[in-house]
Amino acid sequence: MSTQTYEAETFRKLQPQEYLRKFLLKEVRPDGRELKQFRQTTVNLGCISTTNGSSLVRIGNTTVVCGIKAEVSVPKQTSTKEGYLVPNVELSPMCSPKFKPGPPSEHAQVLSENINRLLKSASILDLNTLCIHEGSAVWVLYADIVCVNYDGNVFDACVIGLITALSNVKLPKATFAEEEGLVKATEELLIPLNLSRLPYPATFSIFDGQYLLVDPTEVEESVAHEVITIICDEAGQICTVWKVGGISCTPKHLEKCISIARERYIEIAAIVENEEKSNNLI
Amino acid sequence: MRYVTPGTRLCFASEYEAGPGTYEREEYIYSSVVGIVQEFIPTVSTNTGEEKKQSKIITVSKEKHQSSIPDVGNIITGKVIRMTTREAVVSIMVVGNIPCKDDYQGIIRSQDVRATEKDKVKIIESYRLGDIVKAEVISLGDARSYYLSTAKNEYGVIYAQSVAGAMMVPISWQNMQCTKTKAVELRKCAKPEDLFSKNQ
Amino acid sequence: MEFRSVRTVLPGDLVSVEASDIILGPGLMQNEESIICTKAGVLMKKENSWFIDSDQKRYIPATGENVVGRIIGKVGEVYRVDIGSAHQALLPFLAFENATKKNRPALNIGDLVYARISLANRDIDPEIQCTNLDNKADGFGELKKGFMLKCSLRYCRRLFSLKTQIMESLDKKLTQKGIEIEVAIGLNGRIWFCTEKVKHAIVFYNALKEAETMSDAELLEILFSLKTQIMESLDKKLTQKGIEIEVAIGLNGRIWFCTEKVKHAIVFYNALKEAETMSDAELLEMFKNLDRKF
Amino acid sequence: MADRRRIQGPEVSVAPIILKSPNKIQLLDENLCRRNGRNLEDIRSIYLKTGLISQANGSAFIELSKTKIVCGVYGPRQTKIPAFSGKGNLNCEIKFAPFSCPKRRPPYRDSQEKELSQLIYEALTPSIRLDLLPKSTIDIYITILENDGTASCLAAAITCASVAVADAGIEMLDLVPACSASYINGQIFMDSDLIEEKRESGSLVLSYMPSLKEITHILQSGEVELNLTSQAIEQCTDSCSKIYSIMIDSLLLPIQNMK
Amino acid sequence: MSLNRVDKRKFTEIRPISIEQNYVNKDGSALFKFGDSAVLCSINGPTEVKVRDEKLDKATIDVLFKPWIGSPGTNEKTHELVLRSTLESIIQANLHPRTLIQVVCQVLMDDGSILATAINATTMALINAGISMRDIAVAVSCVICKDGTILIDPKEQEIEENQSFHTFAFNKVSLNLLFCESFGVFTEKQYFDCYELSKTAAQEVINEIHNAIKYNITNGR
Repeated sequence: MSTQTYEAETFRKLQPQEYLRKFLLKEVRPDGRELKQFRQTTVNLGCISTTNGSSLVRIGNTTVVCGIKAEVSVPKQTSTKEGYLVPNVELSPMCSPKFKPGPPSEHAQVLSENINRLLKSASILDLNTLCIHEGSAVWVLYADIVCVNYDGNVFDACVIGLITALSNVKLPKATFAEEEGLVKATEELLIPLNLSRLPYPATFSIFDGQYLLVDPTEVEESVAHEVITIICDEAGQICTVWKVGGISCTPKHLEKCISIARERYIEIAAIVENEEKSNNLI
Repeated sequence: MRYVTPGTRLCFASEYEAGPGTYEREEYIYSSVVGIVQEFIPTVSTNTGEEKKQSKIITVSKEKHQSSIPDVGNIITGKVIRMTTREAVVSIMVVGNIPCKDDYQGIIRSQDVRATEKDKVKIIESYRLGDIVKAEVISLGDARSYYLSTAKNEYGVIYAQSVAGAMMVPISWQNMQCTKTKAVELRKCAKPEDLFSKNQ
Repeated sequence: MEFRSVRTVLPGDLVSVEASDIILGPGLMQNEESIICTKAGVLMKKENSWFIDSDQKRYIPATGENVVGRIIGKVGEVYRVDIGSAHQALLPFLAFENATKKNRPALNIGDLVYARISLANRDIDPEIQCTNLDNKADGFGELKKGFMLKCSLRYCRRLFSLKTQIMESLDKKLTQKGIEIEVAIGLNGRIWFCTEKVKHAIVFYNALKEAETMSDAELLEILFSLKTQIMESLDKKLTQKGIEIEVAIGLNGRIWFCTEKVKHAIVFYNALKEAETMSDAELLEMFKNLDRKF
Repeated sequence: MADRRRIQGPEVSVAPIILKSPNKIQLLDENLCRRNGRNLEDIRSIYLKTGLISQANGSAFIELSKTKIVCGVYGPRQTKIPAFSGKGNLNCEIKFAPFSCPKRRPPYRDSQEKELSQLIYEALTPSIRLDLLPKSTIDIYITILENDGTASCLAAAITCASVAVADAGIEMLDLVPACSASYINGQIFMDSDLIEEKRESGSLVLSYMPSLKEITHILQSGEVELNLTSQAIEQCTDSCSKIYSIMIDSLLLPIQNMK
Repeated sequence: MSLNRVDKRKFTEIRPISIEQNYVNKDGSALFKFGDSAVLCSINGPTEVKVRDEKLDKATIDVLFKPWIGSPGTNEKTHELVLRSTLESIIQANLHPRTLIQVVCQVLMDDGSILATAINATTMALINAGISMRDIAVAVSCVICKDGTILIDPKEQEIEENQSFHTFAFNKVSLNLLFCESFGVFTEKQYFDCYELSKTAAQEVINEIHNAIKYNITNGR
């Protein structure tokens, strides 16, 4: 590294906002992207063999792994056919110096909660399809999302990870043996889930009340607190709008975000489709 | 160029002296970092003109940069994060010119603010919260903090915001002026000359 | 010319001002060309001076203001003093009249002081001193005995501005009756007072509490005529009947009282208990009629 | 009590009973070849890469066929320990991803994780020059994404962490490769996977500094004859030397390619 | 407009608002009610802050959200984040560096639209505490029913059977969007319809707040 980059690094460390502002004045971002450019996104399906479905998602440096494991439990008395889908986001101290060991931070809790709300309100998976034997046994799908590298926009990575891992899930054929009260399952995993829609997200930050930054990195997130996330589905319908911090967001901004989110949907869908094709060939 | 990793045996200890990035164990010198092997003969200026025999020094230049940690004699850059009438607490952000990944804590005691009239120093007339200061590490300090000093011309505040929120420029060694309101505020300024002037 | 109220405002409201050389007081902020209210309250105006008359309970120190504080610790050469602000204030040992390294007042934890804020800066803990600008005591210093009462900042400011009037009439009316009262008004929402007899203190305390919601004129009225009379009458009525009662009110939620006869104590106890749920006005009324119960 | 800081699932859930095909898996075929074609003394092929975690000071990723481990090193940074120390402090924490094992692991820290953390700490401490880092802490965080054999996982985690420490530019005496062996029916299976591990009567994990020829840590468990142990130690040190060259490559190749 | 909501309200009508100040003995407090949904908010501060949470250029804002029944979980944590980030953009936190402004929201009764109720309660409590603010925040919720009807300020009963649920918070001065939380399945047009209707309803909330302040000033405190 030359001394030049040291100086830039020092400047960034001491004056993070000024640093970002200097780049944005030239319509470019610290990592060389344009304002409305997403980072390179890759999806890797079925990478963890101890799961029923898994996916590794990278957006630039940000990396998450989502693994889904199926277990068996008793349904609720109020809804005897419904299974469970339990999302959980882990932000370990390994993925960023921001996180400390111990119970989930507020950040991790909010990520889990928003993912749970998305799953429920957009009814992505009909929980009745997880029934093994009405009133006695249903599938529980634990969707654990582990963040490996936190470089901003982890929510997008988590949602893409979860949706693609869900579509990667294969359940065994299971039968409920009534006399023993046990569930027996075949060794082969055959049955895919039937997902009602495949929503994908796009996240934006607004900096200085004027610059709309698509897919913010950690450096950008730390100084641009106004955040907008839009999640759309394949039919162009919206599943989530989430916007916090700041007062500079106008309906015009929102319209622009929605249209970018739709373009992004097509982009992600293509990436996932490619991966699914190559995955099926193996 | 010879690239090495920690534990690579470099040479006999009798041939060279172990420099930075290496260590001596039994009769050998080993590398202790990932980097490139370098050797040099130190030049020593002798007043008498006598030839002094110097052994060659072997070093390994670091290719992976360790997050810097402050040491006595280092010049650091940091932000004033807390003040009392007796001392200013500084979050050390950059050591030399390498940023720390995680900040270290240092304090400037009132007697270390400047070299003259030490008993008349008022912390509040030397620094303000949020000021960026350049200072020297004078000791490893106590359990919590390194002890820092700005008692040299080139040390002190290098970047500050005025009460009005605008940038300030130094006009003497103890005054800075707001670029917006032209109001003068008291600071122990560093002799101007550094990276910020280039970046502005 | 006095300040006159313009209208009720909310945070974020814009104030349109034509003049260019304006003076902005508390609750107003200039943002480029416009003036923004940052508090809810009544917008007040006098010529080119504007401010918002609002209320709050949390004290924000300002240089030169008088405060009542409580010593909560000693660190090095300073006392740490709780003045109700976000940060504890520092009171140097030498910030008293005629204090030297050898001869300085010895204050203990829990003692009250009346002091002046000598340094208030957002970067550093506030500093206070017990002298005026000429290094004279001028009423500042330790507050011995007495009571401290907490109230809203706005009320303290009002009392403080009426200080001279209050003191004058207090002096006039009370000294005639042989009652002495010392008062220190802190702008930090704390009032300290001390009287010779505890019962006078109670009446004064109640009067102060009740007066909080009144206008200035009413306030003066209640403080000096009505209440002293009540106190007097209470005194008169009870002593006529040969009943003596001593009361001490602790701000820690405990009240102590002593009467000669046990049955009087019971009556007083019941009266106090009953009064707990009453409004201030009712409370005073009850005390007025206390004698009848005996 | 249910953890209110996570999304609530059902109170209890169990893995279904898997109906297995009746024929027992053979660990060795007639040529003494193991299930995946390697010999008894062979270790699985290793994929090792540095610099995966951009937020960390140093990081590494290791893959031994199915086993996948990531390690991030933070520091040296200001220690949180309130006493003055002239020597650096090392902190290791290992975590299994909830989906990393055949049975789901709840995301809380369990006793096995604590034990493994301590073992890694013991294996790495002799190799790091902590005396150069007063008042500082080095934090090593390891996540196991997929676990295919616990002893081999521990060995891989040590190897991975050692490379990550070197990647962080921290001064060390030597890199520490580690290797495991299982004793099954009086034979030594090097670097055994999960299915082999289930049949073992004991195991050995060895951490070694090849350049200094010093062992930093050795963990022997189960019942085994003495001569078999010394043979296992020998085989493990040999394997460690092989792993050592992979570690060196993973550190140097990215630099050499850059130039 | 037909009157077929459970409580005979119009579709775009908010429930009656009730505001009480100085409800508990803190630096500031307020009780805000949307019909039966009631949130009590109390403010403490600016007060001393733990060194760990200290911010050198502004006050630290800490929000606690306590649910009606049970102990707080991830849902409440999310509400806390929403409240905090909303407050951070309107409170003049830079006036009180190195201090803590603590906000505690206690749900006294939950009959739907509870987050909106909490945001409004917090606004009132901050005003009551005399915390300097650039602006104030007001919030309104709405649902889109299966048949596409938009119901403003829904009761719990109305939230259960819906296509999507939205909460909007606006600032008073420009009625710009401070916060939005929309979950479900809806179209872009439906979203902006909700946006506009909520904005209109937010104006009514502002009027109520204004009246409450006026009443308080004229009738003593």
